[in-house]
Amino acid sequence: MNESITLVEAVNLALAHEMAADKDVVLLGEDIGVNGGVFRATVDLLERFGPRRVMDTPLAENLIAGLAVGLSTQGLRPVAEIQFMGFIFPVMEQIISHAARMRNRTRGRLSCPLVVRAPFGGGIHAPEHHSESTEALLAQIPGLRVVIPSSPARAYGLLLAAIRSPDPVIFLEPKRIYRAVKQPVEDNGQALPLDTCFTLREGSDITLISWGAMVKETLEAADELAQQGLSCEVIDVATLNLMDQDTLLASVGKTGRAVIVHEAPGHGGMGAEIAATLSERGLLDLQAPIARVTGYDTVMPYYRLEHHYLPRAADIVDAARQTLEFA
Amino acid sequence: MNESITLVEAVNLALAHEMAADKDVVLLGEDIGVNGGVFRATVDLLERFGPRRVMDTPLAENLIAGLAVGLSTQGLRPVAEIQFMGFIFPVMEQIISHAARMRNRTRGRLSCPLVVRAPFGGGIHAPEHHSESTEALLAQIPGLRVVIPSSPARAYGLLLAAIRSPDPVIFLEPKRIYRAVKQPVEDNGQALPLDTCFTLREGSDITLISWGAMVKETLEAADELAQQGLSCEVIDVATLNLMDQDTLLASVGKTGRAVIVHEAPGHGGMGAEIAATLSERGLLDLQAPIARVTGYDTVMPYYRLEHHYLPRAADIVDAARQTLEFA
Amino acid sequence: MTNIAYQGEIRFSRYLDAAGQPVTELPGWAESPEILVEYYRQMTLARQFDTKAIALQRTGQLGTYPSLLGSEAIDIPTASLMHGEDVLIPYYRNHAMQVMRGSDWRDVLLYWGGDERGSANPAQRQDLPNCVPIATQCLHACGVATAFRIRGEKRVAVTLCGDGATSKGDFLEALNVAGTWQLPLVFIVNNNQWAISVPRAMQCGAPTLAQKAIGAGIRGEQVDGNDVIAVHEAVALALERARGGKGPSLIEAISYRLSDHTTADDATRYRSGDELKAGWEQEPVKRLRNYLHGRGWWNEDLEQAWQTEVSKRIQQAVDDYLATPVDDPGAMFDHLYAELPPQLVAQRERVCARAETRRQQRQG
Amino acid sequence: MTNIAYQGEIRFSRYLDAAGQPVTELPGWAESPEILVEYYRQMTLARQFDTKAIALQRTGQLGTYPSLLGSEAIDIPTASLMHGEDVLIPYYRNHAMQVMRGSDWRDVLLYWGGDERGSANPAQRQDLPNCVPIATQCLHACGVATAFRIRGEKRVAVTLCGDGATSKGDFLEALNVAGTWQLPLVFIVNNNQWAISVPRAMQCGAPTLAQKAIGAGIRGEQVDGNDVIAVHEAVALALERARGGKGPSLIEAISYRLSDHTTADDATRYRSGDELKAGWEQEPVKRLRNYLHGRGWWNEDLEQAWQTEVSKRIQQAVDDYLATPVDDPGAMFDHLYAELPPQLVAQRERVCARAETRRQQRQG
Ligand SMILES: Cc1ncc(C[n+]2csc(CCOP(=O)(O)OP(=O)(O)O)c2C)c(N)n1
Ligand SMILES: Cc1ncc(C[n+]2csc(CCOP(=O)(O)OP(=O)(O)O)c2C)c(N)n1
Ligand SMILES: [Mg+2]
Ligand SMILES: [Mg+2]
Repeated sequence: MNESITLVEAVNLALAHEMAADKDVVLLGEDIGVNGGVFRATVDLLERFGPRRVMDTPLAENLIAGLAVGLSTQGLRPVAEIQFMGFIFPVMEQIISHAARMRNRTRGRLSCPLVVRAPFGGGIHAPEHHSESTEALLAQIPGLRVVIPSSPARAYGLLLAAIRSPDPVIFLEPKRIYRAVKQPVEDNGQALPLDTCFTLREGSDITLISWGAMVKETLEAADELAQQGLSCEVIDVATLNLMDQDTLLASVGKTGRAVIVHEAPGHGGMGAEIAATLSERGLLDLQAPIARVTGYDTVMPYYRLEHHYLPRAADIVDAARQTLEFA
Repeated sequence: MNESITLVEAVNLALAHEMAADKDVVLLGEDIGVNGGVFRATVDLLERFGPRRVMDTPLAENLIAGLAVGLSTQGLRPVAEIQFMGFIFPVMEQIISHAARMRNRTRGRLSCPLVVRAPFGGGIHAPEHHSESTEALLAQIPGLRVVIPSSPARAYGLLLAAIRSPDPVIFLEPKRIYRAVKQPVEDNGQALPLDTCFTLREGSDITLISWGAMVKETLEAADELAQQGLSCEVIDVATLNLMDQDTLLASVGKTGRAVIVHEAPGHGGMGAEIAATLSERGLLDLQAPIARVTGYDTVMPYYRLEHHYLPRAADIVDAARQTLEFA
Repeated sequence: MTNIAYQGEIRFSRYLDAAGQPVTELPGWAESPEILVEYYRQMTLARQFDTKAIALQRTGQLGTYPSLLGSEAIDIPTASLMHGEDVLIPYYRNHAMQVMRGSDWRDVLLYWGGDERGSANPAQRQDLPNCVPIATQCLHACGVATAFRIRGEKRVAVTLCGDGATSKGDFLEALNVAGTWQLPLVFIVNNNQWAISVPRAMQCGAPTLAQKAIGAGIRGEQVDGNDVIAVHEAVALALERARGGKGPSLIEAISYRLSDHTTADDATRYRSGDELKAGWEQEPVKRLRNYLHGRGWWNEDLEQAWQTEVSKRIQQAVDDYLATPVDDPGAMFDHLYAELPPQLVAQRERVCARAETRRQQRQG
Repeated sequence: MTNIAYQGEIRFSRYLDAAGQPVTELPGWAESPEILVEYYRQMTLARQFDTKAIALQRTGQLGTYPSLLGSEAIDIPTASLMHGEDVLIPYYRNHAMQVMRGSDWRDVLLYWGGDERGSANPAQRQDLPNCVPIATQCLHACGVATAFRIRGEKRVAVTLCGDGATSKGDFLEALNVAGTWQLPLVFIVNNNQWAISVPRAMQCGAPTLAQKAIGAGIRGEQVDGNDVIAVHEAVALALERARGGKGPSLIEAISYRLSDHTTADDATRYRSGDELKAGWEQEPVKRLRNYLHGRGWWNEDLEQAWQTEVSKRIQQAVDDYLATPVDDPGAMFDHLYAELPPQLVAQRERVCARAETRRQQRQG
């Protein structure tokens, strides 16, 4: 029988599975060893796989990324944890200038099959810098894949795929739903495809597009709209780079209307890319402007105001209704 | 009489002007002192203003950014040079987590009126990492302004505005046109407005939107299209964050068609934000999908292939024609 | 042919042992009560605040909070020795220092209670606010000190960080530029032996952290960070040198993190009870109290009276904090730029309108 | 009470003076010709290549090129002493090392000629390619060395960087982790006194760069980087220690950048002719030649024959380079990912089609 587990437990399960299956998989990060990670994503792995494969590093994210680059050029499969996405900026030089380029730079002689995991997003009453969503910074970088699960099963399958990917992957974990729901997940080593959207619900009136923790509110909005007699297609984009445009286009081709939902600021967010692409390639199908329901174009506020910052199901319902009412 | 000067000379002129006018303006960076900058943007300034105000730092971009943050909290107006945009990644933590947040974090008690200057873009046969255009990484950050001049006069006026701005500004200099044209620039200390697009040419058939070095090809394309009897409105966005959406919307409201041109990869580039906004707010005006003519979604190739990477006037003409032919 | 191109050492100093007994001749100022009694008051005040803050967090009235327990003997003399016009560039554990320099305990609670106004107190002047991204503040400190140098001011920048922070490039780049430019700057490393769950030995293979100063060409020294006299001596000298144009210093203060990393942490997962017990045996407050008692400068009556006073002050701060209404949601836009840009006006209106709608829905 | 918590020193060593005269007893291997003559051959080969590359750049046949002039005595013994299965993590000035380890001079020209295929030579095995972002390679080296440790392999990672690079956090973080984890790793700093226009003194206030090792708890030493014997001794020891599980070393090799920073630079803007002249007096090739001549291991005839051979080899590389057709524009997509993602197929077609159209337009 498959146990019901949370998203963060699914992350742990996938890491454990792949470490057992492939001795080249190694973990590195801050507090991932004895402590099992500040969110417990790596719990027990040090005990099971030993300190050579589960490495607490000195405190430096740039170091973690640089080590991962070096390790991966030698055929290892490092999975690095950045403790919070708010501390991911120091990895950017290594990831953008090296991990994403090593294969191209050497015309395939070397490559960087590494994974950088980081919890992201708000809503857990965390201190400053612990609630950011800056996926667009990475999802625009050629040579990278950026993958975001929105359920325990997808966390398990996508993380396996990320670790097995011959190319570097940024794997962002929506921490607001780390423990929000449990789901049976079979530890069968089955990876899910990268580069594919997941259609979570089929519908005909409007397409709701989201990823990460906001999938929760998006599904709630779809429920609410269903009660109002409106049929929503709900798509979890899951892989933001390289994105599965075909599924999105096909859906909007069917519904003619779309709302994109994400937690990051709207300006320059990945919603812009999706909206631009859908408008570019599917303009004739569109019966209304594509709406974006996003975080505001402001710094993530401290936690007393964060519930005002985060989009809610009601905001998505409003946007969908306006889109549907567009003449 | 106003001397005709190049864009990089205009940068130098603005720096010299503002250093003379405001003793709080200080410069820091690598090779900006005796050497006058690898592109000569700071030439003679060490001699004129002395080593306390023109500081060659130890070689570390993160240091440069952190120094600028600290200096600016104390009321100085640091203008930092990052030698090439390909080396800007180490500044991201300081700029995103501190410069862009200090005012908000302290509710106005402290602020970071700093400027980070960096030459950007390809086309000068430079080595690896010397030709990137990653303005979208910064233009999506709340609390920052990202400003890009496309002529000597705008370089002078916008840089003055950037230095005088009470908020942090990233000032990106299109190095391909550093010396491409000369223009008379009066050293009158007149700043240009930030947050405003510049309409370089009025037209009625289609709006061509660009910034930086690509404005050159965009104007050439407009010439070419004019010869074909088509009237192009050409807009230099100039400030990518915060963007002047109203001018863009008004233009597209008039022409009904738009092509956005930039050198950075299309996926997740600022063209996406502009296209999404124009489609969102101006869908009814649009008579054709908004086209994007951009760099490819690949790593900037080394110089033997870079001319294949960079968009050309002919590509813009093609895109404009397709847009115009859209039924 | 072999020359010696560099030779140097790092010294460790201590005046009081764990029992509060002098182990060497004390500096003159420590032979009279004024300063040390005041230190004792501030240290116990800080510690009482800490207990209260943790209680607030446990009862859902405060967010994640990093305890200052075990760092009292570092923070108090440092804040006390700084001049008003100096600038403090703290890390996230220096609550008491911020208060001593102008902020209020209420502000500390506001900050950790998720309200930006906790860093807005104008009495803090140009001191920097809490810094969460590890070690980034060390570079700000260099910028601040450079500002003093540019303006020819005799002010000093003082920055603090933890042992973990010394591994991050920012810290090391900061030491380096401070040495190159001979900045008026004091770096204090609160080496409390742990960076969350990572022990000191896993941060660095060198026997001391102070010796990181050597590579930067600056003075480094180690002190017993549980000994307020040793810290005072080191900080006073470092400030004097910096102010006198003699350059920066790095002080490694050896302490012990007596608390969990923050209230979100459970240190029993990764460190032994024995180690913690040993840590308590070294702790700074009791050590100083023993010394004061021995000299007859402090006693139970004074303690009682002081504790009453402390409780009152802290309760006042807590009351002020709890009475502070949540900020207007529009506030998230009001200080993003010097002026609200027209592009953001509609968003500001939207966040306020949505909040208002929800308020009405809740009430209706 | 004051203890000494750390004490240490940095030594500088040299065997041959500027005139090639021994200043101390030489190591045994330097008393016979085999190794030193081979070093001389490689050093002069590298220098000839350098002259040629600059000529190509001046005539528009090569892009910006960083000269290796003045670093021959560092690069050659290091590459020579490394084992085949060791891994080199070079910086952008180590052309000769890359060639000695499997690459070809043609590849060097291709790289600086703007063609990614210059880093694709399979004979380079797992050596890393040129690294342009300063000091970032030092962290790769730590990752490479960690891979050896994880796999229990007796291999060593060797990385190089300049004096300027020692200011960047990456270098310092790398030293720190190497010390903490006792990695099988050798860091070599080519201290050529300049980082473009910034002199050594403006990078760091410490008398040596080698002492940055002290803060990381690793061995550091300084050698005369114009003296091939001193470099050999230091590198051999460091490799042996690393291979034997005795941990990492930092070697600061004092050299002088005899060229402009790159062909895009004009060093006369910022440094004096006198200084350059003094640099030439220390230069490594003449020093070694004098020593070899003195021992009777080298002479004009051998020199002539060797120069002829060198010219031939280099001309061959240049011919190969110039004969290499520009890559297909579609190549910019072919190694971005392991497989061309469907999302990029259309873009790949577009870049090829546009190129083809332009080709036809040019011809038609
Ligand atoms: C750049 C960055 N990475 C990670 C974190 C998460 N984090 C917060 S405190 C901490 C440990 C800091 O340890 P140390 O420097 O010793 O200071 P201490 O908390 O022990 O006083 C970590 C890893 C952070 N705040 N910033
Ligand atoms: C991160 C980064 N910043 C800036 C540059 C531009 N740059 C190239 S070489 C150089 C100076 C390097 O000096 P040094 O480390 O002493 O090495 P050298 O070239 O003297 O051998 C600079 C600033 C770069 N390549 N990377
Ligand atoms: Mg600590
Ligand atoms: Mg150098």
